[in-house]
Amino acid sequence: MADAAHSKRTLHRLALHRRDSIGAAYHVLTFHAEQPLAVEAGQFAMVRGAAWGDAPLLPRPMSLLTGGHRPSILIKVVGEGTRRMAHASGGEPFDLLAPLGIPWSACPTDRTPLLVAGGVGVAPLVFLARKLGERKALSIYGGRTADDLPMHEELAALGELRVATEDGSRGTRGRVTVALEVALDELARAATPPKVYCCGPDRMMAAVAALCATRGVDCEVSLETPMACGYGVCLGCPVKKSAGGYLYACTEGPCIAAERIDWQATR
Amino acid sequence: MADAAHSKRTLHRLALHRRDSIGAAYHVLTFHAEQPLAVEAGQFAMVRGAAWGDAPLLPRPMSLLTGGHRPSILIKVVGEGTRRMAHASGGEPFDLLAPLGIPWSACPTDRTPLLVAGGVGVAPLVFLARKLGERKALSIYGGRTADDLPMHEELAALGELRVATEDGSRGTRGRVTVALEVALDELARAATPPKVYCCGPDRMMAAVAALCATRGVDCEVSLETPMACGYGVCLGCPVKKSAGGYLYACTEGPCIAAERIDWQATR
Amino acid sequence: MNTASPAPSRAPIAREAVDLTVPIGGVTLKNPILTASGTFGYGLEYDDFYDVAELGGICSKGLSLEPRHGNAPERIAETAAGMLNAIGLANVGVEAFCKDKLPTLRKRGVAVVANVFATTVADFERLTRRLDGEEGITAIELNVSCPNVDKGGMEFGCDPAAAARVTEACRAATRLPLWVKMSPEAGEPKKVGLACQEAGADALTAINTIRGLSIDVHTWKPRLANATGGLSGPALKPIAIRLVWELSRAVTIPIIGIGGIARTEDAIEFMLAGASAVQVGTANFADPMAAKKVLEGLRDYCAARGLAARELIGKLDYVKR
Amino acid sequence: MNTASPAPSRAPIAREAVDLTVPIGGVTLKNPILTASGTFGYGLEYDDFYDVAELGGICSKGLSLEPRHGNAPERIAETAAGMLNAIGLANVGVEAFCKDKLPTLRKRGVAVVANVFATTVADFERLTRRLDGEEGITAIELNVSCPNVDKGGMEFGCDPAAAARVTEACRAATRLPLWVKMSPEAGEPKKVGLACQEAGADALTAINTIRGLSIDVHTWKPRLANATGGLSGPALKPIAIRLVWELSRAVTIPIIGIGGIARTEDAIEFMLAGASAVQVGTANFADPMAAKKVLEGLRDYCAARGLAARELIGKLDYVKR
Ligand SMILES: Cc1cc2nc3c(=O)[nH]c(=O)nc-3n(C[C@H](O)[C@H](O)[C@H](O)COP(=O)(O)OP(=O)(O)OC[C@H]3O[C@@H](n4cnc5c(N)ncnc54)[C@H](O)[C@@H]3O)c2cc1C
Ligand SMILES: Cc1cc2nc3c(=O)[nH]c(=O)nc-3n(C[C@H](O)[C@H](O)[C@H](O)COP(=O)(O)OP(=O)(O)OC[C@H]3O[C@@H](n4cnc5c(N)ncnc54)[C@H](O)[C@@H]3O)c2cc1C
Ligand SMILES: Cc1cc2nc3c(=O)[nH]c(=O)nc-3n(C[C@H](O)[C@H](O)[C@H](O)COP(=O)(O)O)c2cc1C
Ligand SMILES: Cc1cc2nc3c(=O)[nH]c(=O)nc-3n(C[C@H](O)[C@H](O)[C@H](O)COP(=O)(O)O)c2cc1C
Ligand code: FES
Ligand code: FES
Repeated sequence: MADAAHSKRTLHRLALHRRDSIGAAYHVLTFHAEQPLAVEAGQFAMVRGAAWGDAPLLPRPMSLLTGGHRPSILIKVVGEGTRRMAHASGGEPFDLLAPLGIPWSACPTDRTPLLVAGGVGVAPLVFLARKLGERKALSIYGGRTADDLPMHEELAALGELRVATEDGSRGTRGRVTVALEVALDELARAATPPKVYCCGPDRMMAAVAALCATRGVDCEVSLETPMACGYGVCLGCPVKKSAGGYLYACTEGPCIAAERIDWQATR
Repeated sequence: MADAAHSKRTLHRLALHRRDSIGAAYHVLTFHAEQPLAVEAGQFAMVRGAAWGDAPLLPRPMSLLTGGHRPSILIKVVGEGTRRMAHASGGEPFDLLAPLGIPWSACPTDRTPLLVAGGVGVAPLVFLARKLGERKALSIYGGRTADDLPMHEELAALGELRVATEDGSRGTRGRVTVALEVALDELARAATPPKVYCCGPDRMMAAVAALCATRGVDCEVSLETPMACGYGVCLGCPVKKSAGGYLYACTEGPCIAAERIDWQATR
Repeated sequence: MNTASPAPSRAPIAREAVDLTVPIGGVTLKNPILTASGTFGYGLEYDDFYDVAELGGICSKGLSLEPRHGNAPERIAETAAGMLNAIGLANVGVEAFCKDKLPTLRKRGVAVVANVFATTVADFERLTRRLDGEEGITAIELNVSCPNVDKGGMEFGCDPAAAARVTEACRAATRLPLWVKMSPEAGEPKKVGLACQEAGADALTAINTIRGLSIDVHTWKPRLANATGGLSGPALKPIAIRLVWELSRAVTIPIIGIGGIARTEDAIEFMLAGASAVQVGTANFADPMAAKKVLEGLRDYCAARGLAARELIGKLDYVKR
Repeated sequence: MNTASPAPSRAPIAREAVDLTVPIGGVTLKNPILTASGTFGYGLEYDDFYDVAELGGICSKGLSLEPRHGNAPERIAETAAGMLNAIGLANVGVEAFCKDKLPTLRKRGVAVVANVFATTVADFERLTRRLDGEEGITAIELNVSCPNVDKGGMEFGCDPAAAARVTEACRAATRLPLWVKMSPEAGEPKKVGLACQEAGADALTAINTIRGLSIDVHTWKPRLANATGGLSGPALKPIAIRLVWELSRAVTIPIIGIGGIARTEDAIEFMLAGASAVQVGTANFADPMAAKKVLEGLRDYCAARGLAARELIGKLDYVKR
């Protein structure tokens, strides 16, 4: 899939086609693109309302849920930028700088794709599950409560879904790592060993990365750090490398082998 | 009318009820008020979108076109604040600090009200014409072109209207002062001498004030200056007095006897 | 990558039970939320809105010995998340203040901070002496940092020795608490603060505005008649918080923080950085209730965490790595 | 009350006929729109967007003798109409720049300004000497005003004598034009500018960022790992324009204006205030095409008024009353 990473990055002025709320905190924003947007699963866009004026100043990095004529993003309201997105109405113009970053690497045919999502981190994984199509991914999806599982229906429709919530309000009670251990145990006996794709809160990704490392399982994560530019010029998005020094999440990520990251440093 | 100036000033959070465009540059914004807004003709509101965030920072002074359950304003797009207002959609929340300022003084029964408006300055005069009701004001309305006469139909419906445009595209060609001279000549023979109420660009108000002074005609104007607070605390809205020193447009105006102003100083 | 742990807190308490009092150089304010000089008139314009006595205090418009007309218009211009002002210290003069404003304020029972301005050390001293005799003044705030006057404004506030001279002279003229208002344009703000402390200041107020210039590209003229004006509002906030932090670690007297405070969170940021109290300025323009809302939000914040307001002061959790 | 007369203009001319060239201390730039150091990478990240050779020039990320990793995350935080950054001058080092970046930039044909940073005068000199031999460098910009490093940053830029020492040492090391980047935190910016001019600077760049602090009120920690960071973006613009105006009246060498430029009007404001050229910084983040858009808008502005770009420089219409 990585070939499409060479698609020309462009600032697209797109009108909001529709906004669908999922509970109070989550929204899917779907845009209208005359020219189809060539994006790969795992890539992101820098998104900003064209009428925002001087504040909020910076665009917000958002994983793409779809590309094509109807590019879309899933947002969770956490601050001013996402609050504005959550109030946008149809027709409102947005600027999307896309496609950005390194997509998920392809899953070799001799591997079983295993998707591990946390909360809003589900977005790039839904895209991936759609791409996997016939291969029917096994997904593990965790959240604090049942309300923190936007798009769990989509994931379920695309393969097998196992849910874990911290309060037990849906699926098994506890963290995704518990469900992941079970899945890894099962797959240990399978012909095709798993390859894990993971996106969620840092603490979750660190735990998943650690578990996969112990089990000798390939693990790729999608990094989330604050970003100013999204295309490699501000140096605002460093992530500590296991080899020392920093890599930049916007150009060397967001999708990256978990082993390259120094998870101790992600506080 | 001035008694209502003692209505309690309050910051009202009102939803936009509807927005009506008049040509490209003018819009009437009508709000929905559960509690009726007690305002007098000539008073204004400080208006700000409740979701504007940190920029634009300050509210914008706007003459009220109506009060009651459907307070409304007429805006001309000149900058960022009015641009946002011109894009607002129904339901959008606005903060209106109102009622503010000194309203038009009452027109004694032994006087003929004569309204002189320029462009967007028509707003407080339409309000006044409505209040005058049966007394059927004579209005003179000027603009650069026929496109700069929003609400000319309303004025016409409320009394006699004479229009002057600089390019002659509607009514007589030239400035309002020419039409005003004619009207003053006519009224010089009438039983009830005129009282002029004027709102428009500074240069127009200065010319109208000068003409009225020469003719010994009472003239009241509605001042427009940049304002930060609108209620007398920032001292940002000084207007030079003919007696020397400054008065503050938000608390000593906006409606004020023309003779109190040093028109030389309004550059 | 931010999974940082939340700040210390205890079991929630009732809103009414929250202790909001803060000690500022000899006096105890009922709460840390004041309003800033020049943005709140003389405190008498708020009867329609709320009882200003609910606040920790109010700072008067800058008072001079004689009344001042102020600068020609335009005096204000908006900028990105901020505004420039060059009011030129228009004010009724100290006599009219004492005669016409103070008696009413006394009746209201609000803590009044008299903000004063002069072009000479002697006049600063005279002003202070004049106010010293008046009942109902909680503190005198020396504005040695006004950017909008030709003479005597920022010069005092940018030079440690000059700031100390003003403070010393006023110190001798009153037993009222003296607050000195810092200029963000001083090259060495910590030295200015220390000099004021040594000269007898009871607290530092930080910050006044920073001079800016805005130009109309259609007319090629400045948007203010005075050309430059002081920048205030949210745009300034991070700079102000940084200065409060620096000052609070340099001096031992309390700091009163100002600059772009519009919401409770802003006030808390200043307090964590080291401010014992804060002043709400430009935010009063868009919302006359702003200071009261900041106060009520602070009460909520403290109640939810079981904290007294003064437990926030200087609690920024930072160790240099 | 604003019915001010419009600025001087002649009959409109064709866009292609507009003379956008501006002379900056010995060199003539094809137009006055550059990009700011640290906000444009090494100029090689824009192939997808536009040909950077259309610009008046680009400033490299700040280069040091040795490569630098930079500060720990978080390095950036948004504030009202601005952002704080504490990148810590992460860069590939001057050798890698000359070896890996410069050859490609030379092929592009863009005017390259090498922005350099060091912690000692001797290292500033070494850097300058190293770059002096390289083809394809239009000027060297001395960053004596970086707020985000422990040593050697702003100290040089806040003290006239220290700034002069750096300039003098570098002057002796190169015949390339030397631009010195001013700190807005200097107590006496005009003195710093004059000292640099006397020490041989060909131009002054103004301004670098101002230090700010932003605190997370949930965790009580600074939002940046370095605690403070430099404030950039529109919030800063009025301060930057005021400093350009002050500097341009104090020195005779050209000024290059920076600070919050996002639109053509912003660039024009700086030029009217006295800037001979400008740099677009933070605006590149939201829109990689920002500098080009500013340039095209400037061409339109000049075409509509029949003006050459250099006719805008210092034309602020202001007489002190
Ligand atoms: C490559 C990438 C892909 C992302 N994809 C998505 C997505 O699909 N859906 C989605 O909702 N969000 C996604 N994010 C996170 C999103 O960018 C932030 O939540 C957003 O920028 C917050 O903006 P705001 O203005 O609402 O909040 P702000 O006011 O900027 O911040 C509010 C709070 O959120 C925290 N925050 C800011 N940025 C981030 C971040 N990048 N990660 C975690 N916390 C942050 C701040 O520290 C602060 O506490 C992604 C981030 C990256 C880097
Ligand atoms: C008492 C009062 C009543 C008003 N009533 C109305 C009204 O009914 N309808 C209406 O459209 N406008 C009215 N105005 C003017 C209106 O307040 C301004 O046009 C508005 O604030 C501009 O905001 P902006 O953000 O769009 O423009 P800005 O970006 O703030 O400014 C754009 C341009 O407009 C100029 N400008 C700013 N404020 C004023 C002003 N007060 N008068 C003239 N020029 C200004 C600026 O100098 C600048 O050149 C009134 C003003 C006052 C004081
Ligand atoms: C319109 C206006 C007038 C001001 N007048 C004074 C003054 O008279 N004396 C003074 O010490 N500060 C004055 N200030 C500065 C404020 O008290 C405050 O220090 C500054 O505005 C920063 O706070 P803010 O961003 O909350 O407004 C004034 C500010 C404004 C905006
Ligand atoms: C992320 C970032 C990195 C920067 N790095 C440098 C640098 O390496 N050297 C330098 O002289 N200035 C640096 N600056 C300062 C800018 O060049 C510029 O002076 C400042 O940001 C103000 O302009 P702006 O508001 O247009 O961004 C940096 C600014 C930002 C935002
Ligand atoms: S976000 Fe700017 S370099 Fe990564
Ligand atoms: S607008 Fe603030 S005093 Fe008039």
